[in-house]
Amino acid sequence: MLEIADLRAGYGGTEVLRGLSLSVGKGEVVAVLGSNGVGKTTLNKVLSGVQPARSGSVRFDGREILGATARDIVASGLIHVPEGRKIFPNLTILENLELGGYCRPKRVRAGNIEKVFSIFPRLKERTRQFAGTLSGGEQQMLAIGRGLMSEPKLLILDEPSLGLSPLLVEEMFSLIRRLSDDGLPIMLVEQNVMQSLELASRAYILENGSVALSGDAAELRDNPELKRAYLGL
Amino acid sequence: MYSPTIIFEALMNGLMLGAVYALIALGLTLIYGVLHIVNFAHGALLTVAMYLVWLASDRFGLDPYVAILVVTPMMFAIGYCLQRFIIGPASRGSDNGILLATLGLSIVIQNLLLAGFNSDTRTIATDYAFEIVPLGPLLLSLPRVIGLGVSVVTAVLLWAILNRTDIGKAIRAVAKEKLGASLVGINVAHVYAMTFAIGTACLAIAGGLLMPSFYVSPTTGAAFVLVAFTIVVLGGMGSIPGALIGGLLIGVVEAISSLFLGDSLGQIGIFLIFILVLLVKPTGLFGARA
Amino acid sequence: MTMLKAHNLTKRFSGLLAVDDATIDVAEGSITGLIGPNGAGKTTLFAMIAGFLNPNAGTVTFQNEDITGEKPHLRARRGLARTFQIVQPFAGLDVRDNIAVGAFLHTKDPAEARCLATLTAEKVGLGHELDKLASGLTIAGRKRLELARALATKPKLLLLDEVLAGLNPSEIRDVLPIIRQIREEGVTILMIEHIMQAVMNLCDTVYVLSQGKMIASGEPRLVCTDTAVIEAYLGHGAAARIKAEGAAHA
Amino acid sequence: APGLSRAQAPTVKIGLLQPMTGGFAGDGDLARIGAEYAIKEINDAGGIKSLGGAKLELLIGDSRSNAEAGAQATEQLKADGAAIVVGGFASGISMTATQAAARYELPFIIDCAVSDALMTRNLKNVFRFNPSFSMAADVALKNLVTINDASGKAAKTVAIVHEDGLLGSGLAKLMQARLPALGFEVVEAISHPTPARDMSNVVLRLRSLQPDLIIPSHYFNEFVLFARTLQQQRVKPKGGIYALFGGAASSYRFVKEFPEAAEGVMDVNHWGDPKNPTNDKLMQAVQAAGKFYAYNAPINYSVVKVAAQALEFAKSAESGAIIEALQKNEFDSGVMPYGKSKFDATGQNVNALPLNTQVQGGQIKVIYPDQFAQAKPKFPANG
Amino acid sequence: MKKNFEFIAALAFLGVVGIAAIAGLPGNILNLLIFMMIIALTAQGWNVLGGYGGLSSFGHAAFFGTGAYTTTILQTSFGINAWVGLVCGVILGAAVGAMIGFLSFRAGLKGSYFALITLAFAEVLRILANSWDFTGGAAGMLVSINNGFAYLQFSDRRWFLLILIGFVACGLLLTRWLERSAFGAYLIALRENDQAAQALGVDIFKIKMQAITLSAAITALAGCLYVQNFLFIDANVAYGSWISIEALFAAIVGGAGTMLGPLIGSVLLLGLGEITKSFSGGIAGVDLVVFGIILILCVAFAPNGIRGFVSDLWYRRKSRGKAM
Ligand SMILES: Nc1ncnc2c1ncn2[C@@H]1O[C@H](COP(=O)(O)OP(=O)(O)OP(=O)(O)O)[C@@H](O)[C@H]1O
Ligand SMILES: Nc1ncnc2c1ncn2[C@@H]1O[C@H](COP(=O)(O)OP(=O)(O)OP(=O)(O)O)[C@@H](O)[C@H]1O
Ligand SMILES: CC(C)C[C@H](N)C(=O)O
Ligand SMILES: [Mg+2]
Ligand SMILES: [Mg+2]
Repeated sequence: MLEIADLRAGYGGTEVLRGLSLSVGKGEVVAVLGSNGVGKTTLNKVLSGVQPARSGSVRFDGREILGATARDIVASGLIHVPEGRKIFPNLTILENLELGGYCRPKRVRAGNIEKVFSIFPRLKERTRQFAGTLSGGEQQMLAIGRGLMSEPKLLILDEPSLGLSPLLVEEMFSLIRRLSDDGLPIMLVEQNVMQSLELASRAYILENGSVALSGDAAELRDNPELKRAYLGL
Repeated sequence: MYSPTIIFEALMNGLMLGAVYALIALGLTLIYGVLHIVNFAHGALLTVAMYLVWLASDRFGLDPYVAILVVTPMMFAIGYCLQRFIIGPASRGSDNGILLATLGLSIVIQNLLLAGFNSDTRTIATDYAFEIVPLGPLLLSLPRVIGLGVSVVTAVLLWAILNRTDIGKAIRAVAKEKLGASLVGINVAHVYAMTFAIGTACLAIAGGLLMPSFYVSPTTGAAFVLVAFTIVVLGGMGSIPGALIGGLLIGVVEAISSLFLGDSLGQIGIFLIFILVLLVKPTGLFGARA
Repeated sequence: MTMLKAHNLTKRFSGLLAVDDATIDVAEGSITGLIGPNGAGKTTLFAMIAGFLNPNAGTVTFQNEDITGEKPHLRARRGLARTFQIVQPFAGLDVRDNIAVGAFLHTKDPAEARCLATLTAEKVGLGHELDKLASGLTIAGRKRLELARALATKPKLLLLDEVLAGLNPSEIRDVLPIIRQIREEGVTILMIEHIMQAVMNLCDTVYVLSQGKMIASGEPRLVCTDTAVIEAYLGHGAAARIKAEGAAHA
Repeated sequence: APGLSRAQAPTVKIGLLQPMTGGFAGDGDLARIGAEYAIKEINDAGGIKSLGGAKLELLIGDSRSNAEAGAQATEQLKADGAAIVVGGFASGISMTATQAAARYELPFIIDCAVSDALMTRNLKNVFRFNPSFSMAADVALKNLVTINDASGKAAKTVAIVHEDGLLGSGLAKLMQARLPALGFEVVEAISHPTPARDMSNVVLRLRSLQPDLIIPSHYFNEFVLFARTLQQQRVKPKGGIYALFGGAASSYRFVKEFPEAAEGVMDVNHWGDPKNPTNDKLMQAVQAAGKFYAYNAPINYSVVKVAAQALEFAKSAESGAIIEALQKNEFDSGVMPYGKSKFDATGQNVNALPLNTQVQGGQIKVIYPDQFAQAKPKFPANG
Repeated sequence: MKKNFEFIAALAFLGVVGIAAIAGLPGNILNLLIFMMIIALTAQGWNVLGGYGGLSSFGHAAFFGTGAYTTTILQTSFGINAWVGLVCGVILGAAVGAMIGFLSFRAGLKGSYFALITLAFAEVLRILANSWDFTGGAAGMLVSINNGFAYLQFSDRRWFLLILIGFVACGLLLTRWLERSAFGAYLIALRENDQAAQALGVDIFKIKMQAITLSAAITALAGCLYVQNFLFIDANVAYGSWISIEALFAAIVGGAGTMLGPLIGSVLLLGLGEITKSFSGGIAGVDLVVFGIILILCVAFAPNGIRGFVSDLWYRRKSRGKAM
């Protein structure tokens, strides 16, 4: 589905991604882990076309998308739900969702909105509320809902559990599982290492701008090196 | 001191002139709402619009009101290109950058007009410029009555565009959340340019409404800029209904205070209101929720 | 002795009752936790304690002085420092200068302030990034910066709003001793946190806020077994995990 | 060889300070046409004879329609070697520009700025070719009384409408002081800013005051706006409009573009002697340049002529000598109806004289004083 | 270290200008330099508030004009000595600054709101000055010509330029102090993030008040000196928006919030204006078109002002040097 090879990117004088390669297959949940500032968000931004790369290749659904515009990438179905939600605070929930389908024909919009509402009934209750007044958890739901409006073929979630209460974190992970059970491939970037590894089929550990460790999620969970480095155990 | 008729007439005059102010402020407030910066080139662009209307009338014999139909798309295109190819790239979104870029642009535009048209004032003579609509004892100038009508319609249209269409929603979205907008496939640079374009297109309408009773010279637009800013603040930065109501209000304030204080000192009324609003309710009458 | 008494605080945002008659007491020398669901009003409560918002009702008492209407900077001078959940670095300044702004509270000498800033940075693990612009720091770096800046004001009471959010487990493990160390040096701490592992590890007392109301308080382990807290906040999975961990530790 | 010596005939530079950009640029344009015409005439006639046939070269300084740039442009003219500067146009600009010239004792002849204050500063390098405010007011009032008396005192009440700058405010003060003694009641003096966005409130006030006569004073655009608004609001004072330095009332542009609004308007203003054939030629030159004739052209034509004569008398391009020449001699006044120009101790041309014009049948006709008059006044204009 | 170098370089530049002036420069160059220094001083004033404090004012004319009118009125209507007039002008300008600051900061205005309210205050003052009698109304006021040090007028304008250079150097000294002091740190902190600054014990209201007062005082000083040079003032010159714009332009183009920015900016802008004047080719306006285009190019390629541009270049060269 997604094939990244030898990707390099950075800001100004500093290189953040230094030859990173990874892949996500059909129907998979792939966790991408790594300490703060290792470049996970940067990777996501490069994938979604809002941050230029320096070299490398990104193939999505059989097409090279490196260098394509954000719009084309969204149109092709690679959807990125960003870190920090980035919903439109001055628009209502409904309008947020409508804009989620900006790149899709208008006639499918109503149907898609219904789908999102069936996943997040809580959003349906307050379609006219301004998104900025939602609680953190609701905002995260809206962000994902908005992503679903673009009819993703692959969903990238950047720290969806950040700042959520334990209860909501749990809800979030079960939601991700549900989406994946429906056949949607997901690339999950998380700090919540343990729960992510429980959910994912495979995982990549980034270090220094490239993949340091990768493999089957269950195996990684038991990897002593990982435990020491990333779980603080 | 004045008869009620005169006061009432001043009021009506204020309303009608205020409507044209509102139209100029509409563009400004729209641009402010997205770019978050006061567009100093707005006055110069108004002048451009007025010249285009004048050209259409002088060279092609178009009635100024008909010319609006031609000039609006032109101004739209000009606005689009300016933001997309000059202001945007030059300022890279920084506040100071936009400020200087628009200031620089206004210098360029004003002096290009001067070089192209020299400084002679141009006017359009129409049959109806001196028509009046008698309303009881009131004599309302026909062009101004038309101005009022067109301004209100334009404001409503604009409001509908912003609230009912995808591009309108995209404009509002981009105003607050650029990254989020890119990630749903909105081309931010395009939306910026569209906003600027729509704001600039409003000036075409304002220009068309002004020309039958006003004149244009390379510096004409400048006289309207400060009032337009006042209206934008009064109405609440970024608010469409605010710009309309603020415009009407400022028109009335100007009319009444110049009736009583004289035109020179009367201008103070505008600024005092401006200061008062800023001090007491800086978000303006229709300011966006915090 | 009770260092901070925030009693019966209420805050309304045009229609929305964000904090509803909430009371919290912080004992001197303690680490007190404040947990609760998203949108419960924790940050709002903090803002009232630090003076950034005026409560609609209730009083804030710091070291036995009523400071309810006092401006934030005056509270800071009393020794009440806060960090922000949404980090607020001075983006255009480097790390040292960021922290020095805090240090200027006690010295007007630039050299001394800078020196203190360097020391503080080292304490929170930013020693090697002193010359980096704050805007170039990662989230973890910024959280540390928040902490360092607050520390540089030499506070008596430190309010920490989710300083651990966004850090991975090993980073959290690195920060915990720093917080403990701060307490050892005589600073009382009140912290908002969703990372239960940290709350359980650090706090002497926990308060639970839900929909603006204080629904429970007490020793962390006890609070976590409270059904209302589990319903509103923890969820059964987390509760079970905490219980299991507790058992493992025991 | 003679050819060579001719080529090497020295040139003398005359600075023309005018607003070439900004709000008054139209005036600057006309002034330049007049000045260039004069320069050409002089050079074609063999240059400055007392300086060995020195040719004149015109340096143009752009005052950008503001006082400060005016001063800077004057400095620049000096630096570029101007021996004498003429122009200034607006009173405010002339104020700072002459001040700047004073530093170098650079002779400066003001073309048409009227403020009295300009000549009260004891600057010995500064001369004014045109009539001052109070001189013009004298003429204006005298003529007004004559006309009004002849009509059986048709006008009793007067409203003054003026711009709030140096030009208009000065006029208002003067008129308010002197009209009552002449039997007129000043019902109101209304000021407005330049540029003005709207005149309807001014006109509304006039409508409620119902004056017999309106005395306006402002620059071109405002006059046009004012006259059009009067027309639109159907305000027609019985006596009509009697402008004092009313920007547009003495401009063919206004007359041609708004014949209806212009008809009957009287003005006391700078104006070329209609009986002087050169004036007609100037008018043609202006038309050939695609412009409309107004006073800036004849007055700058004439002031350059005066400057040239001063050089002729001075026999030198030295500041001191030129100033002395200007102080001591009488000059031909070009196409202006001043007779012999003579500068008094303050530097004012004592013989300067404005003309009283009226728009009649789409033409600007001189109606007073009699020796220049082309037509009889029609008064009351709307009687 | 580098700041020191900059400071010394700037002083050296001013020194060279001064020496060149004494050695003899043509009048128009002298005039240009005088004007550059006046604008530099105005911009230095603006920079304290707008550059370091991040409170961009569009109405510094309010201070400039107050300084100018005060000293003019004192001299012409009360026969007071020019130097005393200057001190009073500065004090009154600072007072106007404090008043505007008090009102706007208490209302919590910042960003474009602050920019617009300052603009409005300046306009109100302009309209009033244009209609009041004691400011000479629309006719403006003239300072009578009296040469001599006591009158702060010089038949030889080199002296005036030297005095101006002295003031600009003081401005530099002041900025240098600002960059190192606690006050400066607080000012910058509230520019970057006023919430965070408050949390760290910064009395942001007080700091803003001090900043606007200082800023207004410097700009008022420039206004006083302006009058001593032009000897004429009217409402449009004193309170017109051109001076506000020029102050902000010079500071931002040079580099807002930097010690050298205002000086670099004013030298560059006015110098550029002078140079482009020769481009007109006989068509009015063409020179200003060129000026405007160069300005836009400046914005495009030196987004942090010329001072920022130079340091970027410097940085880039250094880092490239390291890489190789
Ligand atoms: N806009 C930017 N300009 C300069 N440097 C940046 C920018 N954004 C990120 N960086 C730097 O790039 C590096 C990678 O950042 P990134 O946000 O991709 O990390 P991350 O892995 O997502 O971290 P986190 O877990 O904190 O979200 C960091 O060192 C960060 O400081
Ligand atoms: N300035 C404000 N205006 C209006 N509503 C506000 C404002 N600040 C907070 N709120 C609302 O008050 C409620 C409490 O917010 P608060 O930030 O205190 O929650 P919290 O407990 O800190 O949540 P989280 O754990 O997600 O940070 C929320 O519903 C929020 O939307
Ligand atoms: C209309 C003109 C006679 C005005 C004159 N030049 C002045 O400004 O003083
Ligand atoms: Mg990240
Ligand atoms: Mg919170």
